[in-house]
Amino acid sequence: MASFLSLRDAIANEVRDGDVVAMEGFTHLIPFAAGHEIIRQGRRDLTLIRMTPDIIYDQLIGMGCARKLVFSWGGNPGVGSLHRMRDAVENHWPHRLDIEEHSHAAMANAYEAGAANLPFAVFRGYKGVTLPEVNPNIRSVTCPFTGEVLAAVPAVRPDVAIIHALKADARGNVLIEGITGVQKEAVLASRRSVVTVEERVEDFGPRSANAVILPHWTVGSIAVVPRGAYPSYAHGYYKRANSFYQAWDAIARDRETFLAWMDENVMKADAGREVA
Amino acid sequence: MASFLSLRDAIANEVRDGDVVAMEGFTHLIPFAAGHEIIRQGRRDLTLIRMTPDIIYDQLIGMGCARKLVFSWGGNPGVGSLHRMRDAVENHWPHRLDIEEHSHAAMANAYEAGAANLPFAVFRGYKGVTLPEVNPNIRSVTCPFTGEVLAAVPAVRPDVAIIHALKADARGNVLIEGITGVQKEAVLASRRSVVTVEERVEDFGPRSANAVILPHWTVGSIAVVPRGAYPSYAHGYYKRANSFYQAWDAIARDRETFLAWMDENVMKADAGREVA
Amino acid sequence: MVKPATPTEMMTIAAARALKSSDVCFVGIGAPSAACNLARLTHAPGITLIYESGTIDTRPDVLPLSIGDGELCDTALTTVSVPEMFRYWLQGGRITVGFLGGAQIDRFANLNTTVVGAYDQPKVRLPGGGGAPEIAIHCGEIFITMAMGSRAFVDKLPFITSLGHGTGPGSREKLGVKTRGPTRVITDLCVMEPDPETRELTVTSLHPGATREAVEAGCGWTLRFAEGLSETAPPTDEELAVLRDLHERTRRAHAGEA
Amino acid sequence: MVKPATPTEMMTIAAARALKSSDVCFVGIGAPSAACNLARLTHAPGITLIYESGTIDTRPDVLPLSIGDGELCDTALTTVSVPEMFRYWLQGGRITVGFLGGAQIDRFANLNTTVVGAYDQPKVRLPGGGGAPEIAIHCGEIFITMAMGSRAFVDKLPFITSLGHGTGPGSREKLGVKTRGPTRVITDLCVMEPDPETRELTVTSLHPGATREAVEAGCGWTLRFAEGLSETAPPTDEELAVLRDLHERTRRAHAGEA
Repeated sequence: MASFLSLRDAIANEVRDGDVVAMEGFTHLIPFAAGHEIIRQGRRDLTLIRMTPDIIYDQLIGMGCARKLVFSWGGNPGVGSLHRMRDAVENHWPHRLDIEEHSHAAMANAYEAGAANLPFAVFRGYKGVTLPEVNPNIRSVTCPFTGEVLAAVPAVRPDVAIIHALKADARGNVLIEGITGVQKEAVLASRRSVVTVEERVEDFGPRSANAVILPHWTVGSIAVVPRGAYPSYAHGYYKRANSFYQAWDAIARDRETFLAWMDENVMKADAGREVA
Repeated sequence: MASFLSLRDAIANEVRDGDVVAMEGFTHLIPFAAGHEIIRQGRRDLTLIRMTPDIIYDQLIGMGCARKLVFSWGGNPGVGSLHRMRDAVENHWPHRLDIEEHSHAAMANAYEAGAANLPFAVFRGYKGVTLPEVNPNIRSVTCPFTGEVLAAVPAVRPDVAIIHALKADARGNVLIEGITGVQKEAVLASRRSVVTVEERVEDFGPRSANAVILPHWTVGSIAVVPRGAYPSYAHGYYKRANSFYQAWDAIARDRETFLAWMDENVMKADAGREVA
Repeated sequence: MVKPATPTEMMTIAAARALKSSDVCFVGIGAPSAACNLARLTHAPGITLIYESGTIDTRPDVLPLSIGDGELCDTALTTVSVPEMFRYWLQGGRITVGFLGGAQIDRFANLNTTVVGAYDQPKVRLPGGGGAPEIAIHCGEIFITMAMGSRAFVDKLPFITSLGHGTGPGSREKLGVKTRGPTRVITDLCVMEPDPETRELTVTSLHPGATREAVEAGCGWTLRFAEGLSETAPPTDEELAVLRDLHERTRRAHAGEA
Repeated sequence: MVKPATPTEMMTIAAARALKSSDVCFVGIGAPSAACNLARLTHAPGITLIYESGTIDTRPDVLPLSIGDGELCDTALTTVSVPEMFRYWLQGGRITVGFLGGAQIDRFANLNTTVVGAYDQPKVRLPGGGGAPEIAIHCGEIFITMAMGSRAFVDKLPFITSLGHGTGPGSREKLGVKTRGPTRVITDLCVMEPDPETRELTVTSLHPGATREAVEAGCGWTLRFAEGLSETAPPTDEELAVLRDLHERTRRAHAGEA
């Protein structure tokens, strides 16, 4: 059942040290404000799941929140490396980071299977590649009708999903539009959830009969955080700050500049007041 | 690649004797006009797939078009039996009808697997029931991670899917809204397709970013058939003729009244001109 | 004065009373649909109604004739595809109460809606399972509504379409099913609940005017009655008025369609 | 006069030329995105561009920086969820051309975008596979765009992220893969195609001004040249003008964002 809380309370209530956390948003609607609040609250030993780790996971990893990363593409889109993630994997800074690596298809299917309450996902994939040799969670099943062997991965079932959405209505129903990614699946696959939204409205009003909506009884804590996806974007609200993504390369390349930036722009910020 | 044709040509081009045909529409958007044209063209030996056979399959079966029926619920919704279907199963009139019976969950998953180009679908179901004893296409797979045994059914891969949709644009993209059922899956799972639409527009204009649309390159023949779903309905165009569904019970109960009604209302009608 | 309740109205009202405002219901056509909407229009305004056509949190003004009438979509929070409905919502374990009915039921609340006679040589071919086989195992609990009669309440089912309590204690558990299964059967004469120990359906409440004898006559097995057998509270004027209004609106709406 | 094409521009233009108006392309960020949009704005106006973020038939006015920029969604026919994109559209076999690139490629056009050095003790941790492992097997054919260099075109990959022609003839078939795999590798200096018999990448066309020696120097294995080696037609003024306009619009649009 959805309850409206401050971002600080929402994160404090739903996210605990050692949790398996999925923060989703496929380029669009990445929950930056919520991620920053997790950093401020000093959560530790998180298993972070995300198809495309992006800057927000670079920040969480660099600030020492993560014990393990489950992912399928870890880069700064269109720019280059995630330097904090690389530093953790290559040099164990600030500490060792375990990784479980998949393909996008595997993770998308694993979220879908989690939402569908299945223990595993089946798909055609991972043919002729090395990843199954280094990831014991890539297995196979045989079609009982054709004998074909298909790839199988465990369903993703996080402790908590964190997403940013466009609107919540008074009852706590949540609307997502545009590039919807795997956010609906992430929430439905998780035990608990935090949803930040651009705005709270009394009623969604006229909309597509098939609008992507999470009913209030599937959602945990909701926090109203305008610009909560920045420097990612919110369809119809503000654009992706592509220049910030480019600027991040220089900020994150060096440990000291990274820590200074985080201190100034995240640690000193209040929950809900996000930096530009 | 979509081409716009008359209903007569669309059915003549895409539907052949002996085909496996899926006509979908979950209460909403049932392709009645297309079904009537199949009857007029005298197609035979069809394997008819449909979750909820409804009146249109009662008519196809009663007119001798079907050799086999694959289904999960065969009734007149809210009214009672499909008398022509029952007469075929119970008394082999007008001839023997083979059946392959599933649950809704199985068929919905089987269409989804077909659209996803998988050979089979996995789901949790069919526990403690008799159907697996009489349907050899209900099998199982074992989760390679948890050891749990789950139900498996073959993917649905029809020769041709037939659906009714709201609009096609000039390029042949097809818009569906409201209760979308399994129509998108049916088309994507099939080798060929016939789509009847309420109207052809130059462009869909403003719409949800996530509107349910079949791109033109996934669609075969398109025929513009206003009221082509009647007595089913088209969201935003006309309502379901519930009273016709109720009247059908008396029409279909008896072989002679059925044949007379079909002769008068279907066989003598032109393609595209549907009866009220 | 208000015309007294018919047995069918009593069944619908008794079913409605069992629903809570916090419930998420998978609704079937007929008595379940009437019961769920009656609950929504009386004591359970927050109830979430889901029909298998994909409509989520729908608030129809009139009762649908089919599971996918336009009214359901027009008044829904949103409408999802049928594969999504069965994967994310039903199998996802998000439904608290599922409604089922059937042509036949046995003492363990297993249901048959498939066939009477041999499967390959049916005496009566029924519509089949539809959503029932998976509704029966994925919803938190199941309410069954059925009118009594000895051809419906039978000693042995020729075909099990959906699982109730199987062959008794432990049946569901052995199959790995974690939901509660049928917790009440609401008939036109009484309410039955599975005995906590034997899982056999036991009459716990007689509707006003219904006798033990009538109930026994409408059942093909030797029916047990609970020790603390009670009488169902008679319909209130409000319950009857709201239900009859709903049916009257429905009758008028459907008559106006052609 | 028009400034002559840079090697990167030549690579983009050569890739664009290989696309047809009837193609349905799975587009990656960078050179593939530029090539696909250049094709759309020149000889292939009907081309369907799909980005893995779910945007189908998108017509961006400026190039996206990421796979999911708002511009892609705003101009798309429709946008689907990411699970649907990978299930119905990619695995569904509905894509005719997929674009891939990578940090490293071998003579059979297998790609590495995962790691240099040991997987557990990486020298360089690369971004990983993303969509590539399944793009490589589900699209009708694969075009690869990569700038040449002996650290990129290597004799042996430390890690195979996505399948090309495996270890040569029959590799894909043995794995049950029915698509054609990489049919051309478009570099900044030349175009390579797999030899019809050996499946080994063979230079079929040199870009204007590129020499055999330069191409050989940019490759870590002994590179074969086709018998009928041709020269890539130089960029037309239109191709260059449209491409540069696109990049200029893109530069201005992204600079204006903060």
